[in-house]
Amino acid sequence: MTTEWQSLSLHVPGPPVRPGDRPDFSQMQIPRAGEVRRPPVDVAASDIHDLAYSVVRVLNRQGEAVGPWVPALDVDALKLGLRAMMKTRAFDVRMMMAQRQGKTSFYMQCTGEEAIACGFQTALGTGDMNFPTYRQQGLLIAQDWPLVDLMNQIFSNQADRLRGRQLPVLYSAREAGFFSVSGNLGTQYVQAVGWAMASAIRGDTRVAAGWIGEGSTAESDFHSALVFASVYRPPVILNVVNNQWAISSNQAVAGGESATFAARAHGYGIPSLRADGNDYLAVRAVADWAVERARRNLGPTLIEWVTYRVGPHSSSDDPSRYRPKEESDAWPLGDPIERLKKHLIVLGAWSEERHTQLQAEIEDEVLAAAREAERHGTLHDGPRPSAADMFRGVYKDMPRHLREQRQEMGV
Amino acid sequence: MTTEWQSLSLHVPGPPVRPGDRPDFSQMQIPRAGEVRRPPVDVAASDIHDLAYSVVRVLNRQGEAVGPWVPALDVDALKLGLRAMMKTRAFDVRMMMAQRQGKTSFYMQCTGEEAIACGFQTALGTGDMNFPTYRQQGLLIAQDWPLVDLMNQIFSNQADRLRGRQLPVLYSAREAGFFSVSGNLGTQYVQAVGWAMASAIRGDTRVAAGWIGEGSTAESDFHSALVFASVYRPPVILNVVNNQWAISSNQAVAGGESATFAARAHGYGIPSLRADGNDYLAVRAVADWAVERARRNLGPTLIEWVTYRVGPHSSSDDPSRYRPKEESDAWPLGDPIERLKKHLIVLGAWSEERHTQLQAEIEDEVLAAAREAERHGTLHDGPRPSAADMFRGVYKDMPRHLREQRQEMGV
Amino acid sequence: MPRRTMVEAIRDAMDVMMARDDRVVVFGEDVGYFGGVFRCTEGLQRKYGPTRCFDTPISESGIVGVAVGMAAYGLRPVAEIQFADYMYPGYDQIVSEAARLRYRSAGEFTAPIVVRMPCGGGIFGGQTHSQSPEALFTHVCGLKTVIPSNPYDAKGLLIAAIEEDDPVIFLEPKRIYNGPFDGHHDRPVVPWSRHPLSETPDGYYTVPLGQAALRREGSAVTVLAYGTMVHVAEAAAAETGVDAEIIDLRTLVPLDVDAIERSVRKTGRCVILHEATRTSGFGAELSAQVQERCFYHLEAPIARVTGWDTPYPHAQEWDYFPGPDRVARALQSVLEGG
Amino acid sequence: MPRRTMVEAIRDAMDVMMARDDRVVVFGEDVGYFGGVFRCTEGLQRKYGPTRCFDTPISESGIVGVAVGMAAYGLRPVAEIQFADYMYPGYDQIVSEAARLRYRSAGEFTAPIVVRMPCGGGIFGGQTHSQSPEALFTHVCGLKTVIPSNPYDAKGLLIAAIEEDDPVIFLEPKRIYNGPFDGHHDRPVVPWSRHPLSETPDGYYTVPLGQAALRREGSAVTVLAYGTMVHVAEAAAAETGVDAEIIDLRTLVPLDVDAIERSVRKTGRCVILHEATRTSGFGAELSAQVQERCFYHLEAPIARVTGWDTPYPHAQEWDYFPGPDRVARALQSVLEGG
Ligand SMILES: Cc1ncc(C[n+]2csc(CCOP(=O)(O)OP(=O)(O)O)c2C)c(N)n1
Ligand SMILES: Cc1ncc(C[n+]2csc(CCOP(=O)(O)OP(=O)(O)O)c2C)c(N)n1
Ligand SMILES: [Mg+2]
Ligand SMILES: [Mg+2]
Repeated sequence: MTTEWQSLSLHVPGPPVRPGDRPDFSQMQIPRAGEVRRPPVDVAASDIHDLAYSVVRVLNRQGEAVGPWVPALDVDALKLGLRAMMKTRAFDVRMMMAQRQGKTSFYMQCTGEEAIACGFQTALGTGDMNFPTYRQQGLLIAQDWPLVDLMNQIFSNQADRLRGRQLPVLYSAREAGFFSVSGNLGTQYVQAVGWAMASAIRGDTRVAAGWIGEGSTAESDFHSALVFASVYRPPVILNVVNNQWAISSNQAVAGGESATFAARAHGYGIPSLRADGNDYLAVRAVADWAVERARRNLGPTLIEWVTYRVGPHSSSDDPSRYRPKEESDAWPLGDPIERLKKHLIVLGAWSEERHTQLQAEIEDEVLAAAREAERHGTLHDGPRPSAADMFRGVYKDMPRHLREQRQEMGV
Repeated sequence: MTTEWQSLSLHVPGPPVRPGDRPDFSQMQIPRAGEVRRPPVDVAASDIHDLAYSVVRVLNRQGEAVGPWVPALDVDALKLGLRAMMKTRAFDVRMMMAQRQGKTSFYMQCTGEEAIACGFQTALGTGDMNFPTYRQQGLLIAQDWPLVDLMNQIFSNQADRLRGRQLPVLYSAREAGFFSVSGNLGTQYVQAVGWAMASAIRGDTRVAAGWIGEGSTAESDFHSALVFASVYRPPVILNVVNNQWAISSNQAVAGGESATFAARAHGYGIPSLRADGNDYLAVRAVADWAVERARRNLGPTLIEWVTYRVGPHSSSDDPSRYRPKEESDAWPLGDPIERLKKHLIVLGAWSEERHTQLQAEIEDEVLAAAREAERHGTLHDGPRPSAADMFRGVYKDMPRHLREQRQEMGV
Repeated sequence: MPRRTMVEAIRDAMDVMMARDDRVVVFGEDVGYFGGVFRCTEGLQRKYGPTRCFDTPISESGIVGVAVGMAAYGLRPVAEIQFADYMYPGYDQIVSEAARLRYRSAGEFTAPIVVRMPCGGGIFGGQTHSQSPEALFTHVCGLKTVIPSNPYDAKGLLIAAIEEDDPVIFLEPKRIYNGPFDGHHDRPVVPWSRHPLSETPDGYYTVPLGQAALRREGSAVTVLAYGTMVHVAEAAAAETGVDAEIIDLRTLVPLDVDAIERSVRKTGRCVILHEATRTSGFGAELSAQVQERCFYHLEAPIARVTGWDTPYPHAQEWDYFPGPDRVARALQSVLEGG
Repeated sequence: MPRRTMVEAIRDAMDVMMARDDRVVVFGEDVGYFGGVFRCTEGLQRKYGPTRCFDTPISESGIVGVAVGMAAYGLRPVAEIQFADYMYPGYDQIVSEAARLRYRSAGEFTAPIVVRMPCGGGIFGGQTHSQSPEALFTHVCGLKTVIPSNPYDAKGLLIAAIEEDDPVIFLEPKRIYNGPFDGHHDRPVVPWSRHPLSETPDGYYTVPLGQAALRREGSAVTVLAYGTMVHVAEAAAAETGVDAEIIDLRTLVPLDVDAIERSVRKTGRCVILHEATRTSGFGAELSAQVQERCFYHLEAPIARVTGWDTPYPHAQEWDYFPGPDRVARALQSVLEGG
């Protein structure tokens, strides 16, 4: 009976273009800034399904903040945001350079995505906990976490708070509400849900935020997280950073061709939104909305941040092998720093001169931090964590077999 | 800043009622038979989101087949369906008894759910492959697969085609398009997708069907399956049997409180439907629709079958510990056998007398099969697979260490 | 002293700890209202409420994943995996996350979780209700792996595990949940109440992790065993009359190498027992360590009596299970060696 | 004869098999257009089209899961896990499904898949790009586990693995992808082209699974090694002048016990090497088997030189790695024993 049918064939998705082709974002549907409605925080998930197929945007092309999502931020707050993003970018530039100079083995930038982490962090309070990926350094920098501390970790030097044990950029900073980053994709998304469940069990007021890349939503733990969030409704914000690429794989390979990542939440009855991740004001507004939901015991929210990974995946990667070099310039949502800068200028609170000056200040600050960090050593140079450190912290107390091994090693 | 907020609390879902309470299905929204539209098979997933929150039904209370989903089945086909369901039920009764008599260690019935597997199987063709759970014996019985063969496996006797190696009811029957059932929940859902991908890669015309319980949709592999199905659009039908219970856990514990299981497909861009699993005609019609989609290279379909697990989870379970005894009778979608019987009577093609007679015939057939199977032995009695069988089939050719172990054992 | 079955002892350990420490939460599939398919959590939800003891979705990765998050928050989660055979979807969270969190964060975050799981065969559970995956945990640094053989230990070890600041895998040999089992499946079932180690004090006490117990003194051969196999070893020794010294390891990592070394130096011979498949089973590690530490005292090859390198079969359960006859044969042949 | 790096040899094996057998399909994360993060599949998509070689979503459980389904259909999937450290989400599909399918269906269905994964350290990859999880596979019956140490073997073994009717775990020591490595990280990198075993014939040939290779004849001590550690062993033997016999196991399961037995009976001494953490590592199984099979020939305790029981650290990579100095010390001490 099956012979009457035509041969089947496999659909293998990919990006619309490859190196040598002209960048193509024609498939992206981007509403104008201010166009998307702002529902009340206690809205039913099913009443905002459309928002998973749209993009919340605040800053328009003219640099004005428009529509219902404009956050109540004064000029000082905006300047802090600009500063945080610029610092993040300068930090990335310096650390990529350090990697090329052999001061560390590995580095990962977040260039083009700065608004998301920098903006989101300002919506959180003391005691809240992020479960970040390797591309959320902005969460720390927006809090003015000491750059030297991050650099020490990147250089795996003697002052590295992680004692040289962990890959560069996989930071841990408990005081900053920054959970130890795992090298395994997706695993922490469900841990964020568990942390939030614990907060609810204890009658606390603190909330958690999970972070994942669009590529990693394919991992099992994305589903585990959504299932548990759906069932127990804990105070958690589930962030999906859709920067279009997962190493060489376009978001289509993660399912982005068939639906948005925000829409994944629908089947779990979790309210979700899609937002312009290159728009600092939209980030803050949407983050505020989701954090308020969590805080008011209204349960989880999933946010897809639409953005673009401007740099290589990591210092080991060369994106010109798999995407057009010009793709980044063609990205329709622009650059988050440029957009906020323009807004501040439109507000009359900023100028090209002050921007240039701030840029120089920040570069100095970053350079000074790098110099200080280097004094504690770099990966192959200068003081470094001891071999004995390697044996510590596997368990709270070192068990006999590790003591024996340490002796065997003679340290 | 967090002190201004009230204490959070954890939402812990459960069933609306427990033993001693009155059964309550008031939350269930059930449209009338015939009410739900039948879209064309090439409909866009996004155009049938509403169907994931409804229930496709054909047989009304009067036993009439109504609406756009009435399948083109003649009276003989309906009688075969009735027969298959009755045989499945009689088989279950006999095997539960055999378990109580110690002829096997374990048994699992599908009582109340017969229409789903029995109806679905008739929509498939030769060479198609089911990846069933332990509760899809109807797929085999609807094909007139020899009952003795199933019983031999249940009794782990000498004629057991699985050589005593596998737990009872975890059948394997390649010729019947019935993939070896795993004891691990969910794992085979993604294998069904892989099988279907292979069929598409090879330009074949065969399709696959995955099966999973609503409780098991929480497992990782449910997500893996949907991701791969979304990305490569292979010819696969993804069945979710929502029988309201997963051992003692109500479907709410799997997320059923927040959305339907059919809605899970939305975030993956996979068309999905919800259908009355106790309505043989609805099952066949919806299965036909999904199989045609697959066959026409239109990709995957997810179907949630709404039904009720009438019996205990397995022979090891006692549902009176966690749900009201009367809940089964209160189930609003009725009994699939009774409903099809009534329809045939309404059509003038059946009668109480012929039903009673058929019931008796079937019981005789099942009893005869059981007698024959018992001649090949039962778990603790009579001939059984040899100890040497235990060492075979771990690998295609027995490696040296297994040969040595077999010798060590002296077999 | 009150007598308890393993199930009762395990339940009591959780009860005691839930009462003492409100950070202790208990969850897993069917663990809440129903009390678990083996009844180990029966009554805990009623007593402590549904936010302290609850059902979870059927997602082992989720169960362990949320446990890690809760532990990082400051709770003491005790998660149940319904059967050890179903731990694999949660294995990544155990290995990559729970086991490494303290190390990779240099102690900023820790994962003091207990993951309980019934293990082992003997109940005609076939290949997916009978596994003993302990070696998959002992290879993972950062985990402690515990497996009790009797109610007294079960309660004391579980309390100690819940108090541990590192993640603990707590394996419960299901065949001895309701009575000791020496492998003579054809003999009448014996209840725990007749076994001295069913005496378990009420309230709080611990059996420290990392300490083996001497179950039988002897001078001819050392038997290393754990879980159900301790009882099989005792039966084999009694039936053969071999003067065996039986060590119940109780904790596999960290291992009580002193106890092992002391005994093997005395007896000069060693038989290692487990139910798990042989190749790369924990018996391999025991054998390697015994010969590394006691080489010059060994008079005969160390023998391993284990499950075969096949999945746990259904009909051939008793052909697979390393019962007292196989142990007896090994004792005898190790005595003849040298 | 053409010379190839490991990467080239592995790629060539897939190329040869894709050309010979159109049931062979190759997939994994970044494997399609890009050709894999280590370039092992470069050019295959261009040559065989996107339905024969393609990118997958980042889902190791999905990758192995669909591979099992495809194999059951009749294809010969070769799946890449980007790093062995990331195999854990796919472990359930490997252990519970691929490894047991033939057994539980009594041969009705089989899972002839190859799961390739880069393993081992030496590239400053830290704890999640350096692991050697071979023991987690060798404990699982139904799997074959292979790990080549040079281009000639890599190509021949991979072709044999693709032709195998049982699932094969194919571990690729990433540190030797582009050149042999003897552990002297402070010396200049050597290219494969200078190593005799980089000579790999074009086209089809196999190195049968289950056969070890003698890398160096000797009479004083047997060294059992695989992967990168074969090169470390050679360096240690050369530098100490110890008359070591070095056996490259190549396949861990099924193990070539004949080769091991023959050598240890001759030398009476044995040193076992691996990069993985020690406790319950594959070295434990080797040690157990050597003492079971060669007890009366052993003149000194068997020694294990392995990674420490810690996660693979970043800064302390060379403190962790069992380099030639540690191997040399073990050789010396085993020679002094007895
Ligand atoms: C479990 C696991 N599988 C694979 C990898 C290798 N890997 C590291 S980053 C990456 C891509 C992730 O892409 P995405 O989630 O989109 O995040 P992005 O890098 O774009 O921020 C991959 C495949 C990993 N780290 N962990
Ligand atoms: C991975 C895994 N976890 C747990 C189990 C134990 N278990 C067997 S059946 C079952 C309930 C499944 O419920 P559901 O998916 O709704 O299917 P149903 O039994 O209702 O048909 C559980 C938890 C298992 N077999 N496999
Ligand atoms: Mg990305
Ligand atoms: Mg169910």
